Amino acid sequence: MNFPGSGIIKGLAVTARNMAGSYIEKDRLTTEQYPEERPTLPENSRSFPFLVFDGEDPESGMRCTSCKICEKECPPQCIYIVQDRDAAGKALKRPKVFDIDIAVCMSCQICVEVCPFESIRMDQVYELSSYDRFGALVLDKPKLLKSNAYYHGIHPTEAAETDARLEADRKKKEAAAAAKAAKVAAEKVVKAAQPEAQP
Amino acid sequence: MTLQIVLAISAVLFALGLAAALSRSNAIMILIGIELMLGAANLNFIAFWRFSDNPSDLAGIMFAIFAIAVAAAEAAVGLAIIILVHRKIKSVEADDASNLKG
Amino acid sequence: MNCEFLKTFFTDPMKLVGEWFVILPALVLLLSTAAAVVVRNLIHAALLLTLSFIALGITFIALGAEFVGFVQLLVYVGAVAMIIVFAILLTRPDQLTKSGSALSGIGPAGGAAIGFALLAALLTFVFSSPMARKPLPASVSAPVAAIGEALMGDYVVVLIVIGVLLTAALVGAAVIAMEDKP
Amino acid sequence: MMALLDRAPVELLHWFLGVLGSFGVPAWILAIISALIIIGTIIGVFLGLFALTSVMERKILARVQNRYGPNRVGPFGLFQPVADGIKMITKEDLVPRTADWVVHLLAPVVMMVPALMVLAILPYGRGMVPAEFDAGILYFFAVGAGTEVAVFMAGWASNNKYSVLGAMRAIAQMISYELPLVISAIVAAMIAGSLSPSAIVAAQSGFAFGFLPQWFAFTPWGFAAAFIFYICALAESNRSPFDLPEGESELVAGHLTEYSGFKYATFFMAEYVGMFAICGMFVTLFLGGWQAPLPFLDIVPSWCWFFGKACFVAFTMIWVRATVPRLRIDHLLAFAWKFLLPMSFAAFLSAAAWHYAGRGPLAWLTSLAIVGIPYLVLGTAFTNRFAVSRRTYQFSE
Repeated sequence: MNFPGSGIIKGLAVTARNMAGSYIEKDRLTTEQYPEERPTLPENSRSFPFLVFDGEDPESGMRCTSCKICEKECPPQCIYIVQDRDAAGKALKRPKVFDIDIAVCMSCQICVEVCPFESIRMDQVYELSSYDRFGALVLDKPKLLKSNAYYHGIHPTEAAETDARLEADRKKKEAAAAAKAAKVAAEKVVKAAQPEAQP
Repeated sequence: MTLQIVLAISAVLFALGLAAALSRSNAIMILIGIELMLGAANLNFIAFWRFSDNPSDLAGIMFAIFAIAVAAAEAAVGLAIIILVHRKIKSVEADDASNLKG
Repeated sequence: MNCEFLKTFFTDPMKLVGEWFVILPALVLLLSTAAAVVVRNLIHAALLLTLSFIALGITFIALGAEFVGFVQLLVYVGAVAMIIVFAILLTRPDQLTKSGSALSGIGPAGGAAIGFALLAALLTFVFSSPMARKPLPASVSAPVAAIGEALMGDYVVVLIVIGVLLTAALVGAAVIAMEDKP
Repeated sequence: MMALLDRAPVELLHWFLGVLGSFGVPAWILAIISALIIIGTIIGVFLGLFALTSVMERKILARVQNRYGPNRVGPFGLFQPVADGIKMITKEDLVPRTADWVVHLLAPVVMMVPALMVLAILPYGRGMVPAEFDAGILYFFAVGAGTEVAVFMAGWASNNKYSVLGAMRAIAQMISYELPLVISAIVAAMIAGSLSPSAIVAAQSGFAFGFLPQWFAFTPWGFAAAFIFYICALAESNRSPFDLPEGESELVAGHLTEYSGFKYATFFMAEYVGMFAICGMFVTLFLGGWQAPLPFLDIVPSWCWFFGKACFVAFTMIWVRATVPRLRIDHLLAFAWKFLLPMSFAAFLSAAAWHYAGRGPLAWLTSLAIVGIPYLVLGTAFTNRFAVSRRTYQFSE
């Protein structure tokens, strides 16, 4: 049927179908009722960096060694690190202060890529808005440190890869140490054997 | 209330319309003055109908209705002419449109 | 304010309302018209004129001519006032330099003088005529059906002529105001 | 019982006045009180309907677009108008420095007054007409003409080019669409033989074959006139697809650009009340007013039918808004003058033919032919004219 005005009637039918359909088929409604319904974030979504620690205690399990590579690489320079020193003034391999200004951070993930110790990683938290610019948007060490288990919770694949790599590194190191130890032991054995060979 | 009051009102209205038509040089204001005078005339028609002895004779009302229709036509054509004149001579002053050549 | 007025007010207020129902819109009518004539700003003049058209329509209704009053409102407020406003906007009043000046040879004072002279003459006749002192007859009304029958009966020729006139005016106005095709 | 419910508003008013009268209140004060109660009730009902429509419109539009719409304030979002009202009232009321502030202030008032005044003549139910005028239809359109003045005042006083352009467009649109609107209303008045709304409703009473309501919309000429009236009603109340005076893509918000706060709310309210008034007029003229659609449904109070039908017409307006895109201004005016006006004349002639052919089967055929043939001819011409083709830029030089 094609008479003047038939196009409008077809259009009205389409809108009516959509309106009735939205009450019958729930799939049509794609809106998320946000505060009640939380979005399931894709695994690779990222917001701001955090620091991973191993084990239970944040201080002792901290992977960060205060090498400051991330601080140098950060394009907007939002990372601020002060190395910790012991009573004698000798530098320790851990940060005393580690601040990230997430108001400045642009979530570029360069810090994650350059970190040699797999310590800094991207978080998925998103409800960070606040009226307190410096209290809430500059994250200090206690707020940044999150456990490896949390990391596994948010990025399972990436965390497994990291753990595997760390494990491989550790094994390699152990193997190297073992080889070294074996070499030393062998040398010792050789040294010990020589006097016997030369009576 | 007597017929005098209504007639006086209509006289004042007519005088105001005449004053507007004569003392303003803007062609639109002249047209407005003419409309006011027509309104005053209509008021008289209605008043005479209202105060007549035979209200079932609707001549007054008929005159008013036809006068309104004529006034509407007059306003439409008049304003169309004013717009045309404005387009030609860029003025709506009645004095400026004194040239016979369009 | 006399006692007679107060007495009427408390016993039969509708009688007074009936009179004031005519006089009040008439006062609005005269005041707004006077303002429209005097005011410099053309748009204000047009808006005040609209108010006076409305007041005139209400005066008609108050006088019992309901139908004419509604026609007045419909035609004048809905159409005439709007095309006046349109004409003012299309001719751009802010560019008019001489607004407020009068026709050559008469002048504002002259126009006002002629108006006053006419008013004086009219009022003299109105107040001296014995016919005009006629009191208000009992409430009359013009039923719409009677008006319709009169329009289609006694006045049918006039109606047709008016119809032709309006059509001619419509076409004529459109042709006059039409843009000249190059 | 049902008859009592039908008369309930009137009976309640009479009972109240009777109680007052027994205290010795003079008759003329009673008359004034009665008028005030009626005015208050009507304004209250229509403002309530406005509040309901403003939220239902958003919900329906949302559902058409597969969204939820407002559902946060109160159950199902029904208290959204309250939140909107609080927002509107607490917003700063801005007046541009170069605006003509008196006219700027008066414009919303002038807009609101006719919108409320036209409610006086609608027959809301059996014997429920606030003001019985002999020329009620004429009153409706005469008073309704006041909105044009308000739109012009708003647009010009804002001293903003978008406002002036929007106002000029709105006035051109309203004047153009008023003609077919009035003519199609006159068609109904002509067949009913009266300009009084209650007489027009009475003329649509009764049922053919015992179940078919004899509403004017169910005759060929009546359907054509109702169709024209409906389109013109959309244009008169500045609703989509004829909302281009407020077309935000080209004119910001038209004549409402410089309005905020309570003045804007007044405009908004007036527009919705005006829309409901014209829906009520549509129901009165073509959908049988307060009469039930089927004989056995007569037990439902008549005023329920009136408001139900008006709400249904308002719903279809929202539905059309959700469907049809906005017209271009030259198409809009061409549509009014070259399609609707000839069609309304055709409906007029068709109604005359219906009357003189005896309102029987022959009348059906002739009146159908008189409206059908012009519709097909004009409609085809217009479809071809509006068909999307190569873009031409008429004003490019």
